[in-house]
Amino acid sequence: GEVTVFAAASMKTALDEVAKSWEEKTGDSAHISYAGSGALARQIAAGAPADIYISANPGWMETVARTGRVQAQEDLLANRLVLIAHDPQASQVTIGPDLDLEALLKGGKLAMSLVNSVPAGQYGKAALAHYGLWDAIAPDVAQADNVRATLAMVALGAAPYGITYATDAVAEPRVHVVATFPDDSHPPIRYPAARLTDTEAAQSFYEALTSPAAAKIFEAQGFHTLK
Amino acid sequence: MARAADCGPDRGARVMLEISLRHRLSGFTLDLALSAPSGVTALFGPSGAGKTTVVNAVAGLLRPEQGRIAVGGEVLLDTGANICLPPHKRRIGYVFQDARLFPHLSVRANLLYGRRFAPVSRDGAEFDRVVAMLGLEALLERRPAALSGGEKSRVALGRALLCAPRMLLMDEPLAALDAARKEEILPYFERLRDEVQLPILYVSHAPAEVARLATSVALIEAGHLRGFGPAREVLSDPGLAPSLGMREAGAVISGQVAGQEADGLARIETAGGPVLLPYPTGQPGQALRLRIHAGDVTLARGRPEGLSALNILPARITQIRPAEAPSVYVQLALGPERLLARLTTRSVAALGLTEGMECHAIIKAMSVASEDVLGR
Amino acid sequence: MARAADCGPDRGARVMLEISLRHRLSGFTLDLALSAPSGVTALFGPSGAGKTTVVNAVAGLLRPEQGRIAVGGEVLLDTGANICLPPHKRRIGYVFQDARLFPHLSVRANLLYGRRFAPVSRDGAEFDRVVAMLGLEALLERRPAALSGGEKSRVALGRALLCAPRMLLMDEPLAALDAARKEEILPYFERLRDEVQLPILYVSHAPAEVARLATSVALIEAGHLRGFGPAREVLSDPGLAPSLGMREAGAVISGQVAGQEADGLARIETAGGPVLLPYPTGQPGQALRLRIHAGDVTLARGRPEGLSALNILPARITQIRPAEAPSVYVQLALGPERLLARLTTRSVAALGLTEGMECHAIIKAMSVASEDVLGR
Amino acid sequence: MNWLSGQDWQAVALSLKVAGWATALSLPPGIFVAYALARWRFAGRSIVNGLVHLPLILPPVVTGYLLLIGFAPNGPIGGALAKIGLTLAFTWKGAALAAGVMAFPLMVRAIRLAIEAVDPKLEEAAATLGASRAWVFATVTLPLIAPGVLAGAITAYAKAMGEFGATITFVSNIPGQTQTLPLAIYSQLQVPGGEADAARLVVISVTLALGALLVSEWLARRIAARIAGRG
Amino acid sequence: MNWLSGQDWQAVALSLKVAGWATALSLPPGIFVAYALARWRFAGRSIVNGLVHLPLILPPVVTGYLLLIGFAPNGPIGGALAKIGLTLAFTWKGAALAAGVMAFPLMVRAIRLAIEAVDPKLEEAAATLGASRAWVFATVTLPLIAPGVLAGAITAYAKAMGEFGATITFVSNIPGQTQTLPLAIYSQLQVPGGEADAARLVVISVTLALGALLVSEWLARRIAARIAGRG
Ligand SMILES: Nc1ncnc2c1ncn2[C@@H]1O[C@H](COP(=O)(O)OP(=O)(O)OP(=O)(O)O)[C@@H](O)[C@H]1O
Ligand SMILES: Nc1ncnc2c1ncn2[C@@H]1O[C@H](COP(=O)(O)OP(=O)(O)OP(=O)(O)O)[C@@H](O)[C@H]1O
Ligand code: MOO
Ligand SMILES: [Mg+2]
Ligand SMILES: [Mg+2]
Repeated sequence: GEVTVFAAASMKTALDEVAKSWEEKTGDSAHISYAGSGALARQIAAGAPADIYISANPGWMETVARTGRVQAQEDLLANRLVLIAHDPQASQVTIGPDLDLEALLKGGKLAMSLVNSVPAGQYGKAALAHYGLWDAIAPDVAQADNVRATLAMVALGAAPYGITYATDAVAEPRVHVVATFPDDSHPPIRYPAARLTDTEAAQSFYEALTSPAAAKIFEAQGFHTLK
Repeated sequence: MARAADCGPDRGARVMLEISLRHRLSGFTLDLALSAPSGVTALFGPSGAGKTTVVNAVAGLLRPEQGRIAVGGEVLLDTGANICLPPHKRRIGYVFQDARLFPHLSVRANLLYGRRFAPVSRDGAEFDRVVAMLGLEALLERRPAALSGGEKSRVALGRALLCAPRMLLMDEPLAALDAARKEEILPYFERLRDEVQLPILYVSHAPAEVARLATSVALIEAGHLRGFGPAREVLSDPGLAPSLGMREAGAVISGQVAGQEADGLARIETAGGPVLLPYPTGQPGQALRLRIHAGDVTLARGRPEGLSALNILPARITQIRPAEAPSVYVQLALGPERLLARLTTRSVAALGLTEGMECHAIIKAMSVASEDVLGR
Repeated sequence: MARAADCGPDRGARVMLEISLRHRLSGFTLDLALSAPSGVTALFGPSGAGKTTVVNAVAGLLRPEQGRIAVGGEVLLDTGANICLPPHKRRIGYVFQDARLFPHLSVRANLLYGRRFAPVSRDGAEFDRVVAMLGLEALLERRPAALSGGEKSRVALGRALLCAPRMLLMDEPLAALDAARKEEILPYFERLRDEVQLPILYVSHAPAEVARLATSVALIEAGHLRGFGPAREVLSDPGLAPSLGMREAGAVISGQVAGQEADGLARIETAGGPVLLPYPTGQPGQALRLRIHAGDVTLARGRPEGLSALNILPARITQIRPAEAPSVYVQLALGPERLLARLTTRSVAALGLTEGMECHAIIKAMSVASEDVLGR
Repeated sequence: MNWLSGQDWQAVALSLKVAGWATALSLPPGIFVAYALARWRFAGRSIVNGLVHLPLILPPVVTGYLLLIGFAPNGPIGGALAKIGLTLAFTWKGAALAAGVMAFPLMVRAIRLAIEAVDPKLEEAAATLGASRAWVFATVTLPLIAPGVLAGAITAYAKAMGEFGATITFVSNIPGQTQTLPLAIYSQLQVPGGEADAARLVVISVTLALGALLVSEWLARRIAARIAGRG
Repeated sequence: MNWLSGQDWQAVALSLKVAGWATALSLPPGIFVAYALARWRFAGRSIVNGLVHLPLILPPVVTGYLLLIGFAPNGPIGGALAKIGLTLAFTWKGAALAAGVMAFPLMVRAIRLAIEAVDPKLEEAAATLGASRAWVFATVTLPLIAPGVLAGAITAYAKAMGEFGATITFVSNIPGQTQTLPLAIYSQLQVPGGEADAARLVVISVTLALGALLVSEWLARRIAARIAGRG
């Protein structure tokens, strides 16, 4: 059988691997469409032939849920937020109300994802606001349209520091994690998954997502599995 | 229509072309009406007089504010009745003042462009004949951009001739051509006029061409008709002569080919007596017209002897009209025909010429150039 | 250069214009050399002969494969020495065969386009004079697209005249104009030639214009020089006459204005005797040239009487050459001047004319049109 | 060739198909609209002109979103089309539609400029020779604007090869079905360290489009040379 | 006006500034490159032609990424520019650069088509009247291609108003500094239920671009009428 998966673009590395091992095991094939969670949610609402939806944002899962197509749904993964630096010599910092981000930036920009729309940006803004840092730093924040672009800015040195998911930082050798945001500084970072059809392949893939083999792959990429 | 009829020539003759136009352009108003019999209607007049504007209206490229145009009885335009045939339904071959060749087509394809729409499918012979007459054989595969000025105008001419039109509009078709080439093309126009009976509206600045071809002549100035009528009347009208250009005033007399003499001279019988011309003019019995420039006519009281001029015709002076000083136009009657002579006032005085007097008109055979022998 | 000199006219006269060209186009090869004295050099020849190509080379718009062009001693092009001045450095006013007006500029701006580059800043009077001569006053604020054919060519002419060039190239500048308008413009060209001493290369199909203006005439056929020399020689050469067109062959004789007679006739002294003309010709003492069409000359053995023709000049027959049958060209000597007459063989036989014989040449005053009186 | 994965090859093939169809299908309406805008004076001319330019003005994502709303299986147009068996959403046909829509203003602009440069006097001349309007268009106007049509088509093709935003929003990013080269490049850029893979795809994309560009330039020059009488 | 937030107004103002500068600054090089491509035969002509088209062919994200590499403060060009005090990355100037680069091929295409339609015989005529090449260009060629230049500029302007991918990748989305209308619209669309806010911005964006379009059409018609002798 075949399965079509709509998944948040930031999951590509891990999910490709999960899909590959599932394909090898079952002989079925998976087509995965990676794009922004929002775009995918709208497409599903518009009738896209997706069997599985994996969102990086619980909000968009609600949009999909309202279509009535969801057969099964659960929070698949969790992630953490980190502060990354371009300079390998950059020293570790402690996230807290006393963090002097402006001093760290030395006039440069803090790279984030869109703080009002892309989940990584929303979480980051919430965390900075939690410590009362947001208002001061807001003018110096450069918002990219997705996490990978945020990462690229720091990797290229266009921005000295950035805020991304831990999973992104893991895979990029040109950035260095200088701090991890405490979990209580922002709403929990969740990746909900939903099964939208009842085909055998869809059920099989949906189950494979929560299999121990998949968990290993996800964790190797820095995700927390929730099961 | 009443207005148009007013200035129609040969009021009895069948009207072939009826034009009545009123159109304003910024700073220029066209307002004229004429109805012409079949044959060539020449539009003559200074630069900017409105000739091209009239022709464009006939072709359907300009829709006048008011007007009526009919060819051979068929109405092409009648603003009153809200009739306006689009250009492609008018079947009118138009030789534009600027050549307007299709730059992306070869000369051959340009020439053949109208063939597809011709109601009768023309045979290849017609194509070959036109190409040969216009000397286009070597150019057929060329593109218009690489043609000389005269070559372009020849192709444009051929293109219009080959579309099998029911009427031809020609806006100075020969202006860019040399005398020899004109000499080859003019007889073809005459054949179209006489044999094919194709109505032709012909714009030209060259009085020689007009005299040779025109059945009717319309003299246009500043958008209005200054004169209109049969060619012979307009061209021998001393009042209109200045408009035609000093060298060019002259009358047209009719004749009939009597035959060719042993030494090669052609003998034409006219109402004024026989006229000898130094080139073949056609079969015996054929009707033709001779255009005699006013400047080429010499007068003598008695019959002169020992002169190289061959044509000495008895005539009677009907009118003496002052022209630009110190010269006069003398109109002569040769039987029913009229001849125009231009003399100095001194000669008129020296010879004591007066109206009603009998005299002799001397015309050199050589001064009637073959281009002044008109096909009928 | 050797080749160019070979066919130069007046080998003694100062060479003003030197042209030697070799250029191949697909199916057409231009290969000619001439060096002309100051004045107007006319290029004459059938459609497609290569006239425009020569003019383009002089303007710098065509770079010939081989060639040398010099004006007044300054070398514009020498492919041997790898010299090729760009067009804008040549300071040559070019009246194109197609008008090539700038469509985005008003007539006024078109006329003034070259002024900025003129080495001497022309005064407004010059502008007004040219505008008046060309009758452009009412058109100054118009755009070229709304002009008639003749209006366009007049603007193009004015534009070239007003750029203060050191040489003029004119490619059939008057072809689209009526006789009256030509009559207004030609004297201006003569003034440019005589007073301003501007060298002019003049392409025309009209022998009358050529005869009137040209100092030298080059007859071009199929890219080669068929004849070249001073205008009077080329135009009275019976061998070249057919190329000029039947009506148009004729000689040019020199004369001097003697004065105006009481009845308005002008008296011109020529080597053959006095000639009377029916219009003003200039101040007493002024040199001028008369062009006499071969067809307009009548011959008589004795001195004829009672004839309206005023000019009866004693002459001697120098040559009788067959022309198109049944006619001959008779070359006459009027003292040192040559005259050409075209007669029928019958007249020659009837009068018993032979070479060397004395006779009288009869020229109607009226048949020498004012356009045939040439400014020097 | 192990230089490109099977999925990459799919993307190349798909891109060529999508860009080709997008260009080919938008050419006739492109010529028609360009002609209407250049030559006709009709009410609503500005509206048509604005509509044509819309995909240029809007962020591509918005265009994609509007297409999604209109052409989704349960959208107004998509529903109607589904009845005749044509599914656009989430298929390569939809990708071609998106690319065509995005490229349309570029095509119309080029063709319109070319039409405006044609001398109406030549069309008049053809009419006097008996040619109907349609025939004049086919035998005079169209050949004369051929270089402009070619320029428009190739610009549209290039744009279609590069279209990303509207495509991913409208038809999603399904490998083998809607994943064109730009989408594949985007996907690669989502993978840490995927730059090298992305670069390979960029090279292919650029090569294909530049190849088409060169061919079209050469064709246009030949046409121009013929018209100038050198051909 | 409470219909638009202050940030929205900022985006409007910024978009106008960015699109205006992008168009104005790319116009002179656009004309130059178009002229060179249309009239000169030089080695590397195809390369230049290809380079010009590159932003059309590449996914905008890639263009933005390449700009980021080149013009980042520590990038090769960005470093040099920083020394003369010009910072492009993360500033509106960078946004203008991105928009200009993306719009450049459209501008060049339009102008080039217009130049190719100019009859060289008119330029020759100007030269015989004494005008140098530069003067001929300024007084004959340029006025004759004005409608094409206008068309190119307005197409570029429309594209600049809508540019998203390259802009956000190169200069990111900094409200008040680099957040142009398309970026604002995009942000809104990423929020569930943000469609209504996005729609408002779309209306503004379309209005602004269509206004410019109408003005340019009107101007172009006036120019054409003058040339046709009706003005
Ligand atoms: N680009 C070209 N390629 C091939 N032949 C050409 C090209 N341009 C001109 N010719 C040919 O060269 C010849 C001379 O052309 P040119 O324009 O000089 O003639 P012309 O004497 O001015 O004729 P006209 O009196 O008709 O204007 C013509 O036969 C023409 O067809
Ligand atoms: N669109 C226009 N707007 C204003 N005036 C115009 C327009 N078109 C032509 N004219 C004027 O109308 C008059 C007649 O033009 P037309 O072309 O009919 O003249 P023509 O008799 O053919 O002259 P030519 O012998 O010079 O070709 C001219 O004065 C011309 O300037
Ligand atoms: O061409 Mo884009 O998708 O506006 O950046
Ligand atoms: Mg006219
Ligand atoms: Mg010529």
